[in-house]
Amino acid sequence: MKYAYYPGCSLSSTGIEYDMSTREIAKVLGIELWEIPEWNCCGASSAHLTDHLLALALPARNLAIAEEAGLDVAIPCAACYARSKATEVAVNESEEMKKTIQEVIERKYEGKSKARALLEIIGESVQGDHIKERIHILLTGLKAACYYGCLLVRPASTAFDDPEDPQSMDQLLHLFGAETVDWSYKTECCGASHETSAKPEIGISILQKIFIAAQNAGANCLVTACPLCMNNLDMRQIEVEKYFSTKYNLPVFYFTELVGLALGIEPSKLGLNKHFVDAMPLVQEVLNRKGGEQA
Amino acid sequence: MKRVGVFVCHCGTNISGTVDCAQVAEAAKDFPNVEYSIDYKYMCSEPGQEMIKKAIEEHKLNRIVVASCSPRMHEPTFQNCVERAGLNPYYVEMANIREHCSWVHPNEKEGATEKAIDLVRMAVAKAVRNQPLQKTTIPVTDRALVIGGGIAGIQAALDLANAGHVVDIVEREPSIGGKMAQIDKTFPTLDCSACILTPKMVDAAAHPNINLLTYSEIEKVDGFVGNFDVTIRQKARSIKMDVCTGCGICMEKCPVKVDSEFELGLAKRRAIYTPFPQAIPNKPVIDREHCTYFLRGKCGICSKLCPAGAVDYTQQDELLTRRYGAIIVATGFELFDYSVYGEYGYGKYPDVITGLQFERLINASGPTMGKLQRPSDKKEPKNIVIINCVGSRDEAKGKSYCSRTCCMYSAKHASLIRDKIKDSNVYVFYMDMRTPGKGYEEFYDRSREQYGTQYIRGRVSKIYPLNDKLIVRGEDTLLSQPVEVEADLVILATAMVAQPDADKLAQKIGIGYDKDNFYTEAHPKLAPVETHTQGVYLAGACQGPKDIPDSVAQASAAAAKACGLLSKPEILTEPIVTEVDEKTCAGCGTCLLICPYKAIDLKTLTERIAGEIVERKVATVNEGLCQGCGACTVACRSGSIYLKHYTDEQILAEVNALCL
Amino acid sequence: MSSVELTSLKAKHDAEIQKLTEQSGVDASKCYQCGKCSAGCPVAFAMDYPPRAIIRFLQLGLLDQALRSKTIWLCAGCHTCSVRCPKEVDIATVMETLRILAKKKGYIGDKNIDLFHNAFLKSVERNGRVYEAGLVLTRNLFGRQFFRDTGHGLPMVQKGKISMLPHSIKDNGEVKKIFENVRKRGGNV
Amino acid sequence: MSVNEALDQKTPTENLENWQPKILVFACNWCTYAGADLTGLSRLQYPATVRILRVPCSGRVNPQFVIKAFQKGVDAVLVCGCHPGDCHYTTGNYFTRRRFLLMRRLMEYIGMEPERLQASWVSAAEAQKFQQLITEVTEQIRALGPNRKLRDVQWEQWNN
Repeated sequence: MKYAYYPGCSLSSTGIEYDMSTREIAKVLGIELWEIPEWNCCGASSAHLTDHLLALALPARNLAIAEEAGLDVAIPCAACYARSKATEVAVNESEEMKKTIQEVIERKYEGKSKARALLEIIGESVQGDHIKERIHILLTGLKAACYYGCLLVRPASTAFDDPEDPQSMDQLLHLFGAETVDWSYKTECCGASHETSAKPEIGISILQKIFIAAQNAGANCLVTACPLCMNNLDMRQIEVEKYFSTKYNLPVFYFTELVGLALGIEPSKLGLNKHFVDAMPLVQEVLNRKGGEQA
Repeated sequence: MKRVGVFVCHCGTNISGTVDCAQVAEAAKDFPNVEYSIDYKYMCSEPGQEMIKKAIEEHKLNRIVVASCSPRMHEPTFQNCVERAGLNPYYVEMANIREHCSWVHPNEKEGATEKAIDLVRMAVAKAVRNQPLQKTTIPVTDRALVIGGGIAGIQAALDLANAGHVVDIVEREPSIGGKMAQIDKTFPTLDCSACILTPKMVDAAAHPNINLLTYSEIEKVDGFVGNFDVTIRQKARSIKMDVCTGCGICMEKCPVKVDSEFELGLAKRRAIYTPFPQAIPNKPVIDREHCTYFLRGKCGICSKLCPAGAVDYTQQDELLTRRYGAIIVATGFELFDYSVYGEYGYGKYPDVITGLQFERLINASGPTMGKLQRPSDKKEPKNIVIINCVGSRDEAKGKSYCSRTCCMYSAKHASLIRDKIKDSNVYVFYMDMRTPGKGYEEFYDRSREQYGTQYIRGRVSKIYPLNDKLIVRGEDTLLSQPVEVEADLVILATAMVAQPDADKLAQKIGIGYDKDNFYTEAHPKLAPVETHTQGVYLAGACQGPKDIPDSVAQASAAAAKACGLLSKPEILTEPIVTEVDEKTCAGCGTCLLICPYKAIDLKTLTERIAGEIVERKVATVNEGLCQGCGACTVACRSGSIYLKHYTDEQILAEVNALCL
Repeated sequence: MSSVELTSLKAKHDAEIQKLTEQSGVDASKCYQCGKCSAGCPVAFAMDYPPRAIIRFLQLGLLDQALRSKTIWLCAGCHTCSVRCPKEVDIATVMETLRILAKKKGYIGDKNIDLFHNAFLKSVERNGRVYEAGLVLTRNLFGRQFFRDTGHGLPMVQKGKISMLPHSIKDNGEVKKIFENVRKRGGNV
Repeated sequence: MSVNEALDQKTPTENLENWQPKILVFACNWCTYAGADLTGLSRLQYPATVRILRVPCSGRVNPQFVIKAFQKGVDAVLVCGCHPGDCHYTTGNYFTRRRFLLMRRLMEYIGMEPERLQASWVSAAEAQKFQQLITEVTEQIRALGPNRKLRDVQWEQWNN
């Protein structure tokens, strides 16, 4: 399968390990990623709060380039995905909007190239028996709380998974031998939009609830599909711990990192050493089990 | 010779204020066949009707046109009037110059008068072509069918039986009783539900005029008012009903345990079972889907143990066809499946239960013997949340309507909980409290004042487990603040919905249903228990959400309507039906496919043509079934089927008259 | 507490609210004020009015109150409210539309949030992409929160997560053009 | 004399200014006829251009009636009945809907403005809808002018 690849701004900086791991596992899984040349920022999460048209036009340019190449777009970042999807839907719903957008971006975009979440694409690519041969390490011992975040499966009308209790990431991880916990914060917002902007005090109490819920559910790590969530859960975890004088010690992974680990890719190539909450002890634990439980 | 009389009504000033009635009457004099024309202040009044009768005699009129209000208002009045003057009532034709003219064109006097003249001309043209029609009679079978053995069905059957009519109750479960049998107490009196229901069940079973057909379903309904031929499937019970004594040994010894439908999954039953101890008939049935004997051909314990030898594994479903004069549909409701709500845990949290499950939990004969304990760990709950409108008033995931009963039963649940557990706290999340019933508001007051129930106005957004609690998040909209309750048990007041197969039964009987599959009444105000199919009546929640008092009242109303039908040996039928011109009918059968009432059939004619005897098929109309819609007349390629009183000739005459 | 005179309000704001309804495609009159939105809102605790109340303002014609609220600036856009609304009112989109309108009218409910988004879009217009280090710096300077996040800054650089140079696309003419075209159409960017 | 001249004779141009369309409404007894009654009871006003003809069901309307009406010089025909799914006779209006589409095609085929034949669903409760419907259709037909296509006068001309 070939996709146009839209990494988005975060994946070249704060979310670099998401980018690294995505490219690595794509190679192994036989997914060809063609990075959209000269892609631009999709505007998330500022444009849609400033001007409706700008918010639709910015992602449209990227989609237009992909459409020219005849490809659907694979988007790892949940926020970029949500904004791009909104554009795709708007163009398909209204001829008038399609015309306006084409005039604004001065390119042709007919709404044929679809914005697709990386999680969905990876989930599809591992269906079938062939995947069994590719698994090097079973992720036994991982008890993951899958955190989908708010933007990946909303709005409900266009979502690829259930907005209240999504399962795609859980199923993906089960396939690679990890356990996932049943918890009710899968799609609760982490407040990332406030974290990155200017309201840290709002974020802290939201984050606290998520950490407690994951702990109570018996998880030993969090898994996410969004660089904003990652930043928030990983970078700010220590801050939240300090604020409430407690310890959560919950490493946070991108789902792509765990898939990469299971596929036998070296942890440093996946960027697993770049986390704020040290993920390596848990990774090491999994790797040490390798001897007994190699797939 | 057609002699038409035209009578133009002023309706006080209702018509004459806009339409120049004298001018209309004058213009009518020039219409073909009009012999007499006059205007008058109130045609429907006694002197007005006298005037018509007199004119008929004096001018030998044989067609009457009344230009006045809507025929939906006074057509029967004028039909009776001419009938008294010795004319066929179908010789009357009306021109609606009030609702369709003077009232809608008050500022266009000229236009309105011109229009009134047109309308009278059309009516005259049609009246001239009106044929005398006779109402015919059809016999009525004095036997009623009640479908559904819940409280509505039982009540309707008892009323009919007491009036001297034979009634069959068809109930698909092994016992009659319905949902009311599962309920613990009833609002607003807190009567024990079983204490008031079971005597009625016994009465129904013992009544000489009532036959119970339990574990049976409707297979097919043919026929028409007074003469419905209904095929009933009596499912194989695997028990010889006439031999079984109901001792219950079989049920004690059966090794199979499955979730009890009656206890809503809160307890187990055996594969041979009665749904509940007071079941009527109190004789078991074998659930063949789960019985080891039927699954693997082994076991047979019940058969070995039965002292009466009543177990019969070889029984087959039996089909029974009977003729009924009237049908009362009382199939009740189901509960909304709340597992569509991800925010309420998709039905995965054991301590989130429905209101009906709560009824079983608090019931002295229920799975916990009336001890209120939560399903997960059998602990006594201290903080209980009740959520109203789950599935009701929710266009997104549920039903748009209000289920009418939940506000009240939630208030009842709150009171019952506090009765049982004195130190408990009950929170009810509601959106609007709806208590329009006798004693209902007072009952709600008591639940707050006497039982200390905390009412919070707001819809719950999410329930999630935290340790062994359930966190319930809502907004107190009166406080404008989000609130959380750490609950031990959550009770959902789930919506009342139509039976899952309500539409299929409706299609079998030939009655209408709405977007939510509730059966539609003939008129929401004036014919609330009738259906559009004559002789079929509605009782209880199959027509829409209802509480017990309303269901019982409607059941008695339906029974009264059915009595009215059954107490006469025959009934008159509307003569506006279709008729086939057998000379030209080609017997193609297109009309059979079009007719929504299955009123048309093919019959074989034997004719002598050029000395030879030939057989050919022609369509024939069953006048008892035909409702006079006329759909077939348009579909007929040779124009061989026509609707009386609305023939092509009559309608075309009106069209022609309009354009003169 | 002064009372609100409803009749004149309605006349005054009817047209504007009608326009708002058209822009957002959301009919506030469908709302029956159950509060499910506010109960599920992750930031409701920080808001001056719960989201439900914002919809109520629109129903009554209290447009100014809605536009001057902090709520519309604090909305995180997570769409939990919209997904759960029993009347299918897309509350999140209403918030978005109100915020765009408020900005146009110069009602800035939260200066820091506004500064951040302005700086963000400026960065996009200049570089075609977002330059995160620059963004943090600008925000802190303008927001007078000079030392925020400095604790994270160094490890970020060490881990190769923030580069000190702006990322940009080679020829940013196209993106600049998009901004210009939006402005030509009356966009407030 | 050409057909158009003949028509002009019958409807002289000076009269066209005061010309009012004549619209025939086939109304089913259960929904639309009752809806029109309710329009009157509610005293909602609409132009006096329509004549309502009562039929038991919109499914009773034979395309022949429509053609006849146009031949006789009616300017527009409206077929009205219960909303789909609400037919008093369960399925009658479904047939109407299908027949109407065919008739509309026929109108287009013979070059008649399709606006002259309309179908609408008006329930017994929709007085306002009925009022709006009649007002709108009247406006449309006023703009189109008199029906000249199928009128008998044409046939008369050819027959001569």
